[in-house]
Amino acid sequence: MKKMNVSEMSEKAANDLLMVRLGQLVVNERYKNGDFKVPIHLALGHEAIAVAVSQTMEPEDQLVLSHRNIHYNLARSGSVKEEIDEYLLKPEGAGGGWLGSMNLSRKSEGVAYTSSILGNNLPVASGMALANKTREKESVVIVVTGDGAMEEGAFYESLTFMKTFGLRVIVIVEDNGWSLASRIHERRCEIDLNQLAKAFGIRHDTMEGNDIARYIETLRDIREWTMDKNEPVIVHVLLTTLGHWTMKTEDYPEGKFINYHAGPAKTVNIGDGPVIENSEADPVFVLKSRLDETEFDKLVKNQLQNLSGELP
Amino acid sequence: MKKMNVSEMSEKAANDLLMVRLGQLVVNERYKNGDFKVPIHLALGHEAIAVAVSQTMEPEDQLVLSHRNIHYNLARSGSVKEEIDEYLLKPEGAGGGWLGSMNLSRKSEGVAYTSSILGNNLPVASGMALANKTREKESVVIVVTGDGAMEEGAFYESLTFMKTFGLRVIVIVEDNGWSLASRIHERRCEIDLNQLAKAFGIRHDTMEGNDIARYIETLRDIREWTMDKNEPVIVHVLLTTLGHWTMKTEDYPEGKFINYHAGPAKTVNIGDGPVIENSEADPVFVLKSRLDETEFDKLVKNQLQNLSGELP
Amino acid sequence: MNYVGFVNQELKKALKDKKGVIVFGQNVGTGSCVSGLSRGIEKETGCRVLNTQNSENTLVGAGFGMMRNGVSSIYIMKQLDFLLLGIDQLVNTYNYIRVFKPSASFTILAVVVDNGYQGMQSSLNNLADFCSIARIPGYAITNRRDAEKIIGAHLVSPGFRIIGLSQRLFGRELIDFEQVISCEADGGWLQYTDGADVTIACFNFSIPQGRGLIEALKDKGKEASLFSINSSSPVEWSPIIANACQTGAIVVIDDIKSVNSPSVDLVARARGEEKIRTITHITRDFSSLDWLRPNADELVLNNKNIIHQALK
Amino acid sequence: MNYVGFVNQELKKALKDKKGVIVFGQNVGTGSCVSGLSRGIEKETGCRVLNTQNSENTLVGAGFGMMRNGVSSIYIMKQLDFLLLGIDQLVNTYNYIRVFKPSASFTILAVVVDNGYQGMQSSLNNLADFCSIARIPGYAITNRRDAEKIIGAHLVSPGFRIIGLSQRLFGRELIDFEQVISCEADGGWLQYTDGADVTIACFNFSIPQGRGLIEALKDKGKEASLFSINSSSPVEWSPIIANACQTGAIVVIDDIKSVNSPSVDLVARARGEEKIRTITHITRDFSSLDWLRPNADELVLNNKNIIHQALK
Repeated sequence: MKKMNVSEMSEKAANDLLMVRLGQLVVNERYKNGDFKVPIHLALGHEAIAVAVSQTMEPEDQLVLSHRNIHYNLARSGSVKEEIDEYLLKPEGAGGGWLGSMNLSRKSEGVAYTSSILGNNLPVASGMALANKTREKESVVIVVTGDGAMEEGAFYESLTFMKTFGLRVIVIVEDNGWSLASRIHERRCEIDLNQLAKAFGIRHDTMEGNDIARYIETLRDIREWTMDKNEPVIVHVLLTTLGHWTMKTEDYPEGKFINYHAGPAKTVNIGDGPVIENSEADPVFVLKSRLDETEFDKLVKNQLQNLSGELP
Repeated sequence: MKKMNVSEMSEKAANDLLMVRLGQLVVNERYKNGDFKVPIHLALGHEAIAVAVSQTMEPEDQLVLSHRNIHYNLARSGSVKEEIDEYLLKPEGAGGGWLGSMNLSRKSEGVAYTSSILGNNLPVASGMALANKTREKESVVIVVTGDGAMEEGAFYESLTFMKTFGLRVIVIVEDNGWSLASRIHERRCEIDLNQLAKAFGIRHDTMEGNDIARYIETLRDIREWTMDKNEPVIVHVLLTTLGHWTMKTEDYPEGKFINYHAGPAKTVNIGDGPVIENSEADPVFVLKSRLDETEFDKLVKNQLQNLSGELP
Repeated sequence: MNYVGFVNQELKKALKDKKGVIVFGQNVGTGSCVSGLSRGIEKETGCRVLNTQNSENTLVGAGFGMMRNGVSSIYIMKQLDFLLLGIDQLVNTYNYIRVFKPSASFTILAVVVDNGYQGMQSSLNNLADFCSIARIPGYAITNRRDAEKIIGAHLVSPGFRIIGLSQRLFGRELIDFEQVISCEADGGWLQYTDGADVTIACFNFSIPQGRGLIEALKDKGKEASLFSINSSSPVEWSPIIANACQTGAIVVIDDIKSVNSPSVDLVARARGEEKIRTITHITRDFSSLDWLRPNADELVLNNKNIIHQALK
Repeated sequence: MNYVGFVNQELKKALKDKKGVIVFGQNVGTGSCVSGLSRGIEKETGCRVLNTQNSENTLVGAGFGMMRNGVSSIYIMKQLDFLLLGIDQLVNTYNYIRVFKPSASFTILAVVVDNGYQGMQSSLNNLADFCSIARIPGYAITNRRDAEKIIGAHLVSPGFRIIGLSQRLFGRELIDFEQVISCEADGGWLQYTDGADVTIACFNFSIPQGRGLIEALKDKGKEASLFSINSSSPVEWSPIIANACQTGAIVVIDDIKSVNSPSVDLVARARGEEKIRTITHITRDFSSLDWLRPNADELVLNNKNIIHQALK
C-alpha cells in the first residue's frame, strides 16, 4: 500500500479520526476510574464513518443519532472536554447537563436529535426532512441506526415515508453484527439491506474497510446525489466495535468471547497507543498504515497534548 | 376459453364461490334495509382467494383475519344465517354476539383470530405458528393482510420473526389498491413485495385473474411447500373490491369515482344476479365464463333457494 | 349544524392565517376527509394537507421531527386506538423535545371511536391514559363552547397536545350552551350553568349525560351548576370545589374506560370538604366483560337514583 | 443475596415443573441474560428460552398468539419503556383474547429502569398506565415477600399480566421483612408490620422509602403499619383503610411518574373516613422539568416533615 502524506489525505480527516479515537480512550480511562454515573456506549472502531459523515455535512445539514453516539458528537464538536462535562452532568457540558450520554445532541453542532430507544430516531428524522422540504432548505438529514434497531418496524415505515415524500435523508446503518450480547444469527434471519432498498426503489451503498479518505469521497457523492434527486439513500456500513475480551468460565475454560456493548472497555488502555487492533477493523490502524510513521506519531502526540487535561 | 362442467372444476369450489358472493349480496340487501348496527366491510370481488384458502386448509390449519373478513368467514362456515345473526349481535350468531363484524373469528371453523387494527394480526399469527412449531403440530397458519396494513411496521417485524423461527405461515396480501378512500399512489411509494420477500429470503407468489380452480391448485402447492420447508410464504393477491359508484359533485360534474370501502354497496342489487362486473375483476364472472350457462344458472338457483330465508 | 361540521369550521378558522402548517394523516385529503373533519382545509386555509401511509408510529415521530425543525403540524387520526401504535414517540420523543421548549406546534387531533358496535378493538375512549404516561396536555371537545375555547387556544400554539373528538357526537346536532359562566384559562374546564342545588362535573365525553341529568333535576324543581372537565389530567379544582361547597352536592360523571382517571382526583379533593355533603361518582360498569361487546357503548345514567343520592 | 439473584431463583422455582413454557425476549439467552434475570432458566427448568429480534410490538403479539394456541410464555423485557412499542397488542389483542378466557398464561416481566442517569427516554416507571389502558393486572416486585407471593401466584397461571421489576434494586441486597401480617389473595398488597401510630402505604417501587420512614418513626418512639401496594390498579382498600382508622394517620408514598395513579384512589377513600385524622400523599415533584434530567431518579422523602404532618 502506497503511503500518503497528511496533506494528501486531508489533515483534518486524519486529525479528527485520531481525536475521536483518543477522546474516547480518555473517556474510557475516566470511566474505568469510576467518574461517571451515566451509562456510556463507546464506539471504538466506529470512528471512520463518524468523521466521514461529519466532514460531509454542510452547515445546514442535520445529524440524528442513537444511544451509541460519542463518535459523532466528538467528530462534530471537536471538544472532548464538553463531552466529558456532559457525562459528569455539568452545566457546561455539551448538553447543559440535561442529556447525559444516550440522548446527547447539540443543535448548534448540527446534531438535532438523539434517541436511546431503538428505531425511535428514524420517524423523527423523517419529519425533520419533511420540514426541510416544505421550507425549501438546501440540506440533508443524516440519521444513524444499526443492525439491531433496523429490526424495529419504525425502520420499514420510515423508509416508506422518506421515499414517498422524496426526502433528502441518508440512513446510515452501522452494522457491527451485535445487539447487546446477541449476534445477528442468534436473534434473527438475515435481512439483505440491498434487496430491501430495492423493494422501495431506494439507492443503497455499502461501505467497509475503514478508509477515511474513501469514506469521505463516497459520502460526498451520496450527499450530492440525494440533494440532486430528492431521494433517500441507505448506507450500509460494516464495522467492528472494538473492546471485546475473553472471559474464562466453567462452561468455557478456554475463554468465551465477550463483545463490547457498553460501559468501560476494560482491556483497552490509552497507554497502549491509539491503535486497538492491528487489522482493517480498526480505522486508526488503517490510517496508520496509510501514513508515514513519523507523521502519524506527530499527529498522535499533538492530539494527546490537547487531551492531557482530561485524563483522570 | 374452453367451457368446463362443474365436476371438472370442483363442484364444491363453484358452489362455495357462489355462496360467498350471494351470501354477501344478501347481507348487502339487509344492510341497505338498515338492519345492522355494526359496521361491515363487504368483500365483493374477493371471493376467489377466500374460497381457495378455505379449500386448501387442512383440519388443523388456522386462519387469521382482518376487519374485512366476511368472505373467509362465509367460506369457512358455509352459514350465511350465522353470519347475519352475528351482525345482529344475537347469541346464536357466529361469534355468540360478542364479536360483531370487525373481530369475527370462530375457532371451530379454523378462524382463530380476527383484528380490526391494521397490521395487528401478523404478530399474533406469528405467535400461533411458533406455538404450533413447539407442539409439533402438522399445520399451517394463514394470515390475511392488505396493501394498507402492510404499511405498518408489524408487517416487516413479523416477516423477520416468521423467517427467523422457520414458521409455517402463508401471508396473504389482498391488494385492492386502496386504503379507505386513498389509492396506493395517493398515500405512499410502491413497495415491491417480491423484492421485499427477497430481502428476507422468503418465497413470494403472485395470484391474479380470479380463476378459482387455479387459485386452489397454487395454494395447495404453496401449503405443501411451507409444510415441507418450514418456511413462511408471501402470497400477493391482486384483486378489485367491487361496489364502487360515481358521484356527481360541483368539482366533478362528470361524476367522481368512489371506491367501495365499507357499509352497504348501494349500487349492487341481488336482483341483478350474482355477477357484478363483466370482467376478470369479478370472480363470479370468471366462474360463469368457465361453466356451461345452464349449469351456472342451476348452481345459482340452488344457492338462492338456500338463502331466501335471510333476505329482508 | 352538527358537531363535525362545527369542528371543521373552527379548524378552518384557526388555520386561516397559519400558512406553513402541515395537516397530515390517513385519508385527510381523500374521500370523505375523515368524515368531513378535514374537508376544505387545503382549499380554504392555505395549509398543506398531506395524505399519508398507515404507519402511526412513524407519523407521530414525524410530527415531532417537524416540530424540532420549526414546522407546525396537525396529525388527524381517524381512530384514537390507532395512536396506541405511536405511544413510544408520544412518550420518548416528547420527553426529549419538551426540554428544548419548542416554538413550533404539534397537535394530534384524534377521533375517539365511542359510537359503539365497532367491537372490542376499536372502541377505546381512554384519552387520559395517553396523557398520563408522558404528562401530555390533552383535551376533549364535546360542544360548541369548549370547541371554540380549545381549538382557539391550542390547535396551533407552541408545544404538543392531544385533542380528542367524539365519534358518537359527529353526526349529532351540536350541543350548545347559552353562556360560559367561567372557565379555566387553558380550557381545562368550562362552567355553563350556575344552580344552587347540585354541582355536576362531566369528564371525558359525558357532557350529554350531564345535560340529561340537569333536565331530570329541573323536573324536580332543582337547579344545577354544570361543568365540563375537558382536560385529560387533573387541573386546579378549586372553583369547582367552591361551587360544590355552596351546593353541598357534587355528581362526578366519567365515561372513560381507563382504570385510573382524573375524576378520582376531583373526588379525592371533594371528600376533603366538609361542606360537600354528598359525592356521587358515576363510572362505567366493568364488573363483567360486557364492555368488550359491540354495543351502544354509552354510559347510561339512572338519573332518579343519582338525584336521590345527591340530594339526600 | 441480592434482588435479581432472588428473583432469578424464584423464577426457576416457579418454572421447574412447567415444561412447554417458552421464555423469550431480547438477550434472554445470551451474554448476561438480562443482568442475570433469565440466567440458567433453560438449563435448570426445561423451559425453552428463545432469544429474539428487537421488535417489541411483534413480540407482545406473539405472546398472545401462543396463548391463543394454548402455549404459555414469558416475555422478559430489559426495559419497561420498550413496551411502549407494544401497547397496541397489549390493548387490542388482550381485549380480544380475554373474552375467550384463555387457559394458557402470558406474562410480561419487565425491568423498570428506575436507577437514574439513563436520561429522559429510558427512565419510565409508569407501570400503572400500561395497566390502566386495557385494565390489565400488573404487579410490582420490591422485596422477598412480594416476590414469592407474586411470582408464585401469577408467573404461569391462566391469563395475562405484567410484572415489573426495579432496576434500581437489582444489585442491592434483597429487602426482606420478618413476616407478612396479611395480604390480598392476588398479591395486590402485603402488610409487613403492625404499628399503632401511622399507616404507611407504598406504591410502585417505593418500599425502600417506606422502610426509611419506619426507621425515622422508630427514632421518635413511634410504630407504623407498613403496606406495599403491589397492584398497579386500585384494589380492595378496606383492610388498609381499617388499619388507618386505627392509627388515625396514613402516609401514602408513590414514586410513579404517571399523572394518574391508583394511589389517588386510596387517598380518595381515606378522605371519606372521619377516623383518619391526617392523610399525607407523597408524590414526585413535577413542578419543573428536572424529572427529565439524568439523575438519581429516586423519590427522596423529608421524613421529619412527613412525621410532623402525619402525627399532628
